Amino acid sequence: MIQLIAFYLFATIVIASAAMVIFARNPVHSVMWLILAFFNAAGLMLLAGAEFIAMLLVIVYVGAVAVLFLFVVMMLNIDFAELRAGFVRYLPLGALVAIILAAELIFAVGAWNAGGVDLAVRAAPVVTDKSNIEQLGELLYTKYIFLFEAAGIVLLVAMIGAIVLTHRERGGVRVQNVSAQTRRRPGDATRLVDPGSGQGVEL
Amino acid sequence: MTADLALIWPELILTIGGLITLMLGTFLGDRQVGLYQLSALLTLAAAAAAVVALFGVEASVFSDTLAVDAFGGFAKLLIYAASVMCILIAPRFFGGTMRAEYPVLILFAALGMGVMASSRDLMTLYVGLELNSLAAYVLASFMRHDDRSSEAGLKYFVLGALASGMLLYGISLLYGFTGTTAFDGIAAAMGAELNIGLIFGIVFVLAGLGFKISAVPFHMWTPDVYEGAPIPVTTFFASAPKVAAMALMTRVVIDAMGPAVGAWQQIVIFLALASIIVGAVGAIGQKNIKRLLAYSSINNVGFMLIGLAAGTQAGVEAILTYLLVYVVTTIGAFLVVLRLRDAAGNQIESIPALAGLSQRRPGPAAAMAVFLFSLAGIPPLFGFWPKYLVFEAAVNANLVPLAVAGIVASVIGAFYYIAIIKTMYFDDKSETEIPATGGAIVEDAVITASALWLSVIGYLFIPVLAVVSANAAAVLF
Amino acid sequence: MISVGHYLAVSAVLFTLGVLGIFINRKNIIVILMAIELILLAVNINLVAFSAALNDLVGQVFSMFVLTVAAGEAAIGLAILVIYFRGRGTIAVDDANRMKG
Amino acid sequence: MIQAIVFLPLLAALVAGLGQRAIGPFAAKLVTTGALFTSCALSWPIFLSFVFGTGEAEVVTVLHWVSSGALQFNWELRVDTLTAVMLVVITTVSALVHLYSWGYMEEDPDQPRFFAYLSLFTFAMLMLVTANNLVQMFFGWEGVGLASYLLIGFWYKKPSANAAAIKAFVVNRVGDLGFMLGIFGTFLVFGTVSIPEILAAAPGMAGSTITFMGMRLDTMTILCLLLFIGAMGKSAQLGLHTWLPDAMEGPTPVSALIHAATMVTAGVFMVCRLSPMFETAPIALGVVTFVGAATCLFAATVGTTQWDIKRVIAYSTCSQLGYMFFAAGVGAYGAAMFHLFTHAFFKALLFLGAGSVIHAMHHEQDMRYYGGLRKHIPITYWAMMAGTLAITGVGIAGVAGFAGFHSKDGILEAAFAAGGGGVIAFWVGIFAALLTSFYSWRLVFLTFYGKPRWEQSEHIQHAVHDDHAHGDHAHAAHDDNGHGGASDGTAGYHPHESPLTMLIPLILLSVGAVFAGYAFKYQFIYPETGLAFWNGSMLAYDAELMHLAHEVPLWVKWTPFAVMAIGLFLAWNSYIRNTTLPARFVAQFRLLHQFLYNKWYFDELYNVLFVKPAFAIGRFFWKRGDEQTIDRFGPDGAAALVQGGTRLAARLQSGYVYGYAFVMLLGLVGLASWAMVKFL
Amino acid sequence: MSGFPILSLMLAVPTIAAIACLFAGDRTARFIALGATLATFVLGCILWANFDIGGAQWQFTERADLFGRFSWALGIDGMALMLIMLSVFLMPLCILASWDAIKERVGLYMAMFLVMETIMIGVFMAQDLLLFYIFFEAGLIPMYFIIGIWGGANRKYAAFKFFLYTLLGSVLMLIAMIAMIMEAGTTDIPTLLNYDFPPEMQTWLWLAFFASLAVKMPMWPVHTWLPDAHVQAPTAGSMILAGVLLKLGAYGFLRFMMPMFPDASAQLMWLVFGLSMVAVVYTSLVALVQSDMKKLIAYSSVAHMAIVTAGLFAFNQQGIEGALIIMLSHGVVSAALFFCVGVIYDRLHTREIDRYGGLAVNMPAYALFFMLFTMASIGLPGTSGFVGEFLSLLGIYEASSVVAFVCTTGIILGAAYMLYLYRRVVFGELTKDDVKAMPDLNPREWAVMAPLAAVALWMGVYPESFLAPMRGDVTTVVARLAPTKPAGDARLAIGKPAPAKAQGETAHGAGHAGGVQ
Repeated sequence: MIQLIAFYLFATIVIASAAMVIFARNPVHSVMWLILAFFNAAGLMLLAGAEFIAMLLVIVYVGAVAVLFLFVVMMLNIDFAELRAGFVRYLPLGALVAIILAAELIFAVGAWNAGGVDLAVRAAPVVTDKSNIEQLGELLYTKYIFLFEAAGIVLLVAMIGAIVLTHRERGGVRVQNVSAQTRRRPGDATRLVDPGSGQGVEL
Repeated sequence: MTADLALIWPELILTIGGLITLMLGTFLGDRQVGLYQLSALLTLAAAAAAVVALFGVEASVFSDTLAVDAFGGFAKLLIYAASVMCILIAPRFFGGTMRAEYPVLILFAALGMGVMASSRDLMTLYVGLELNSLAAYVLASFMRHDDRSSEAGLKYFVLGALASGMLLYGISLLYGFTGTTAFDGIAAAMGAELNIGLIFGIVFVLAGLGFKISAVPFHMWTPDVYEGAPIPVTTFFASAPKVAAMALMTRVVIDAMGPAVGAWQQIVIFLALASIIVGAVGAIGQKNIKRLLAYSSINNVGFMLIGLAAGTQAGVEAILTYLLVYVVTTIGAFLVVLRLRDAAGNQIESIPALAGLSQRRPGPAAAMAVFLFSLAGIPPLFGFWPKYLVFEAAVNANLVPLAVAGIVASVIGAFYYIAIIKTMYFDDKSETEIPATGGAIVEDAVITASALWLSVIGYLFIPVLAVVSANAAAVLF
Repeated sequence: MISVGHYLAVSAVLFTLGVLGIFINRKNIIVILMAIELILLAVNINLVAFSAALNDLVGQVFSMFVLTVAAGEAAIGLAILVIYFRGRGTIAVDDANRMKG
Repeated sequence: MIQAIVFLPLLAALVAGLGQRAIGPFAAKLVTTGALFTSCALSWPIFLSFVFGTGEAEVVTVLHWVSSGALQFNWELRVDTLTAVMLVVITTVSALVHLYSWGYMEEDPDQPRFFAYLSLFTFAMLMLVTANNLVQMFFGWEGVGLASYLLIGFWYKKPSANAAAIKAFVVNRVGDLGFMLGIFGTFLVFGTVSIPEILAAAPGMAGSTITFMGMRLDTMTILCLLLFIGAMGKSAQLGLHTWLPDAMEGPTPVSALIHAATMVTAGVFMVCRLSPMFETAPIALGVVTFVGAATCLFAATVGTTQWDIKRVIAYSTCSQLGYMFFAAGVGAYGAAMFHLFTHAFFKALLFLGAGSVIHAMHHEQDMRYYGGLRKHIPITYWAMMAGTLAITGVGIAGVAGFAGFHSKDGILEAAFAAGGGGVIAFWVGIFAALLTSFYSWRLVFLTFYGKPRWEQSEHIQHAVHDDHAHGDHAHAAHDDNGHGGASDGTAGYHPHESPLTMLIPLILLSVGAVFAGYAFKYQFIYPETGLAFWNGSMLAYDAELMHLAHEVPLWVKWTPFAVMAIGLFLAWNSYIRNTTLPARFVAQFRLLHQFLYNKWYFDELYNVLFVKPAFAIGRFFWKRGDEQTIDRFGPDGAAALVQGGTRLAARLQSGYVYGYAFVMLLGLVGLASWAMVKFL
Repeated sequence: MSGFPILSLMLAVPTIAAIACLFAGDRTARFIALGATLATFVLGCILWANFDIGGAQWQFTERADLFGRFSWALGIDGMALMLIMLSVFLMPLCILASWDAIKERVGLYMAMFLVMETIMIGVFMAQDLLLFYIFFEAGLIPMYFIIGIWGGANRKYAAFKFFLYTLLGSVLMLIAMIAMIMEAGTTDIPTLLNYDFPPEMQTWLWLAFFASLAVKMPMWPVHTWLPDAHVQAPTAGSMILAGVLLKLGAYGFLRFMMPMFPDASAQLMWLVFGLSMVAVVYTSLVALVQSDMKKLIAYSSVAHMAIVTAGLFAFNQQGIEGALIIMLSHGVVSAALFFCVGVIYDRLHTREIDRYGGLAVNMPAYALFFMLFTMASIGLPGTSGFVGEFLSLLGIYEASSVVAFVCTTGIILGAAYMLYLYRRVVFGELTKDDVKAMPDLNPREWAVMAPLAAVALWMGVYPESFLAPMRGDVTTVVARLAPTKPAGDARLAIGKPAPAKAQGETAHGAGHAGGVQ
């Protein structure tokens, strides 16, 4: 029973805060609502028995991604008052289509209840004598090692990409170049001229 | 596990080569263009060699997540070749400012595409696809000081993320309703029973993949991104990822969804016809040659999808042949575009500026004419042959109305191809000067070679192509 | 008792909200990025729910990959947003239509 | 020999036509005329051999032509009595016309071309008459049409000549349509186009039926009618006659050769050649009779009102052709051929005579401006007189007469003897004979008698002016008088007799016009001698009809002479005795006169019915059909559709990322909805 | 001759010359093109001389499985031989016709014509369905350039219209070909010719082929590209378009549709007849009101081609042989007529009929040739036009008198519009000063006119030269069609001879005895 209450609580808050993410006027608020949504989603996952994923969600999303969002929002220093409010022209139509989509999805997944699949072979059946995190770890480092490494490269690419795009060579920063200093010869800086009288020196 | 490593040499080489190139770039700075370019090219060459060496091996590695087979090999070779071209042409385009990250990203993208083409599991599919996509988003906005480039990156990213959301949702449904992420497991489940959840899964996955191959109506990003991205990147987008995505789609459709023909065939037919028509109709009236080639790619994807709709081995062979010819043609066309600069050295992208090109630059104009006629599928140019194969597959699969509709729509496509030829050959000279630029021996050689190959010479390769593509396609059946 | 169906329904609504967030919003691009995160969250809920129901860990493993990629995507997305902002001085969605037709 | 006769003119035509620059005009004339005289000289022995019964029919194959499946035909030259008759007619008249043209065309700069055309024509005509199969006949048929076209349009700078030339060709083509369909049908029925084979098989086909254009018809009737349509076109029978009067735009020698003596008789020749076929189709014969009689009457009525001397003779020709046809229609093929034979001489004579008059009157052709020429050009006058006597059929029944007398009487008697429709034809023929006499004498009286009425003629005025301008002071006084309206009506103009080259043909033809009838009547129309002469080359007569024709009541034999006399009197009364009579007559019967003068309004009718609609429909098809329907809804419409699609696509591609996302979502929802509908 | 790949050589010569022309200077290009086309013509003559009339149906066959799925299979029968001869005969004349008229981008121009030649003779030589299609379609490209680059003011529209119109038609044929290959399992044309496709399949295959070939012909109502293409094309382009390219459609009818789909052909014969009848009358009337010379001749081509289609579908020896002769004749004559237009166009740069008049005065030789070709066009016996029209109309009559009647009216209208044209251009008073200044034919123009004239006459006087090689092939087609051929509408019923007129009994006998000889 408590589970049911918890589920509905989490579910309601997730959906409500997700809606607020979209509809909030201020992006900072959106981020906050997003964080709330993540927390509650983590709750849902806990209910489903996926402790590690739930923790990951909080750590990665709330701790990193959401903060990153917040950071960027702040960094860009956008004048939010200037941001135009309102939605696209075809909001009613769009909303209608979205509702249809949601209805269809719910209807479709409802099919699962009619009769779930009964698998003869599970790729990675859950065993009861190990913790969730232990089992996941085992899977990741054995069966899905290739994907795990590939995911690492995905992150690498993301890193390279982010740097490549945003890294700026700071112009105007004076850096001491020792070898240049020592290589410097008098001839580079001084000039001997012999001006004729009345002609002056060209400066 | 260790034995499996021996079968993924191409991936390993790419990863290591990518990292080495990255290091070179980091420590030597952006000045050593030649060096890290060479490193990247060597990497790709080595990877290609590894693919060739692995021909004939048919294995499923890493707990059935990755396939090592001729189909993947064929796609990878094409992908690597296209990547080589995109690396080769880049320095000239970027001038002195090319950065080491460009080849690195291409290498990792190629890695991701190779994974896509070889995936046998939804997870592999997803990771490979995202590896490619992330690199692609960055590449699209690579000229970060150019408004159009960043806008292209933005659009590509937002829509790409939406598409991968759809794909993921579909994948989750497939997983949920079949209980597995492996292609053969899914196929087995689909063969047993088909319910609405699975159907939705199929729809969502096809929509997500449809974005990658830019099939209508998931094509909207294509013209804008092609226009905004730097030309070498556009060349890349138009070639290698098309191969990877098409190969992936083929694998998913044939391997994973094979038994559920009724569920996907009509979707694919719809995507095919919509792509052919919208690709053709949208291209008319375009003033920017990159945009036009974007629509052309949409159009051509439609034809490939006809082969897919057939769902037969012949259809897959047709797709593979089509991909090869298409890649050669597209790269050739982009190379020609790349060779055209006005007197101030600015890249020429506007079609009206090409007016009378045949009189000023007969060589590039003739090559372009060959590429365009080939894209339009007019014999005796070799572009006709894959189209023929595709339609043959469709007719053999009793999809005659589809074939008829497709081929009639192809006439609309011909309209805009010949319109450019008209501009180049019939119109009076435009005011834009397009002086001849020398020195690009590699580019010119590639243009010449591909133009010659696409003229009648290509037909001599049909027997070879047939054997290769048949071997590759047989893997899926 | 909570069934998978409940989870799936929540996820479906979340997914729809995410999609809606992408195309009805014309204020700023950041919200779009957040909407994408919502979509991925929906997928994750799906995967976890199925995983639990099937008594199969693959879903959770997949979910981890999704999380990983989502983080990468967020980074790239924000990077693109930053350079876009540098170029244009705005992040209004309405302004991103230099290329069309 | 026959090859020489036929191909010499062709050779001459080629030499003269293509080599004129090399050999010069004189040589060109010499070559063509020489060739024709040679041909002529070679033809007469053949003809005479048949006359004396020693001639043998033969067929000479020249070259293989076409073989396609069962259809085989060669270039062949057939010589038999019928051909021989035509040979002499053609070569003789042609040779004389060539000679005549030396004088008549003296001043024309394009003489080699003219002579080349004439020779070419002769060649084509010879090919026609020597044809042993229908296709070669058609070759000649069209060949003479071409030559006729070229010669009518010889003065190509004159718009009227060009129009007339085209009209001649196109109207003839209408006839050819029938001819061609006839050949097709004949081949379909008989499996051959060889004339002897067809004729042999024709009786076997009598009574058979065939479907033509959805109608079930008697085979032989329809075939003969189709072929006869061809004959109508070439021989200017009523309905397809309109080109002949216009054809007078050509030089007069051409009129004599083509539009009087030879080409226009091709239709008659064809009917006679195919007489066994026509005999199996009584209905077709009835039509031939009827059309012939109608033409005969029609042309004669129109002829009475025309002022142009050549047009009068042209209508006269038309009318005489009518005689020939109704002769053929009643089965008197011999009579038809006889009339053809004599007509060739006297009609050529009349035309050449008219040409001589025109030559003398400086190309004035309007008889209203003639008058009193008798004394100025006596030889021409006498020649014309001979021709007129011949055409009006002056002669004494049972004794002798001019050429036309024998042949025309032969026709009328045969028509009367044939009974039935023939009797009607007979009466029509009698009436036409009256009219013939009237207009022929009218021509003579207007031209040669009375006072000169020359001064109103522009041509004469030009001529006088020219003389003046050339400084011929001797005529200066007359010139002044002319302008002031000379009392003698000559305007100071002195017609000169034509040169010898023109007169010799006139004289020779006069001989023919006078004696041809009497000389050959036994061969052509007399029962026993006739059959022997024709020797199976055509169905000369029903033997019985032949006898009957000679045993008609006496009044039948005398009526033609009587009506001739009446016609002569009427003409004399109107144009010599009381010259105001015609004007009063016209005033009284204005409508009738207008109707006749305007040739029964055939040209106007055809203009309204065919020519104008053809252009209007053509324009309609072009503008409304091709441009505003086919192109508009076809290629241009498709292009517009595609352009519309392009605009729509461009609008969808708005550049807004949310728009793109929306389209993707729509696609997704659409596909999902489709899947739901399909799988539930 | 056996074993030597003369057909491949014939294809190679112009191809190599084309490449050479691309890189040659203007003057050199002209001579290369002339030399190559003449060489090909000589090869064609050798081919003709060595062709064994009455021998094997397919001669000079070559086969090389170069392409895996289909072969480099060449071979000719008599029909193809004649059409190849037509092509190689016209080509040098086309080059000569454009000798002076083309001043820009000569090398490209000559290359395009040489490529065109390769493609045209390739179409007639191909013994493999796909090879045929490739050649068939490839013709679009050079023609597109020829019209588009060297054409008149509205050349771009015309080039597009030409290209897309014909492309749209031919792609449908491709689908049908694929289905045929699938059904029969071979691309070999001789084998396909004897393959019996299921009747219900034949119908749609036939319609697909028809869509393509009818456009190429062109048949009403898909003819509207032709006037535009002709009007805009340069003289030599029109010559080759009218001379050879239009024949591709009819060739396709005869080579593919009729022998391969006999049931459908018989079933849909009325469609062809109907369209042909409309075309003859319709386009002839349209031709009558044209004020542009080339347009007029273009419309006349449509009318002539309509007689070809009707003749072909007569399904009998005469109809088909006649149609073939019309094709050859029209190839020569219409090319000649277009050249006639070109000659004066080169002098005055207008095709408006009203701008001319009285040319007979200052251009007598021209007038003579023009007259000859005009007469050949309207089918005067003794010229090439007659033999073809006569035979095919005769064949049509066997099938249907109504169709024959309607088509024969074309000869009336044909005479009307051609003579009307001739009159307005050549006859009349020579009044216009610029027209007066036009010189008569120069030697180069003579060199083009004279062979055309000679062939037009040769074909009219002794068509056996041309009929003989094709006879066997036509017989084969007719035999193939015989089982499905509908009875003609004549339905001759032999009745009893009507009782002869009493009076004529004896004379009949006499007459017949004589008549038979």
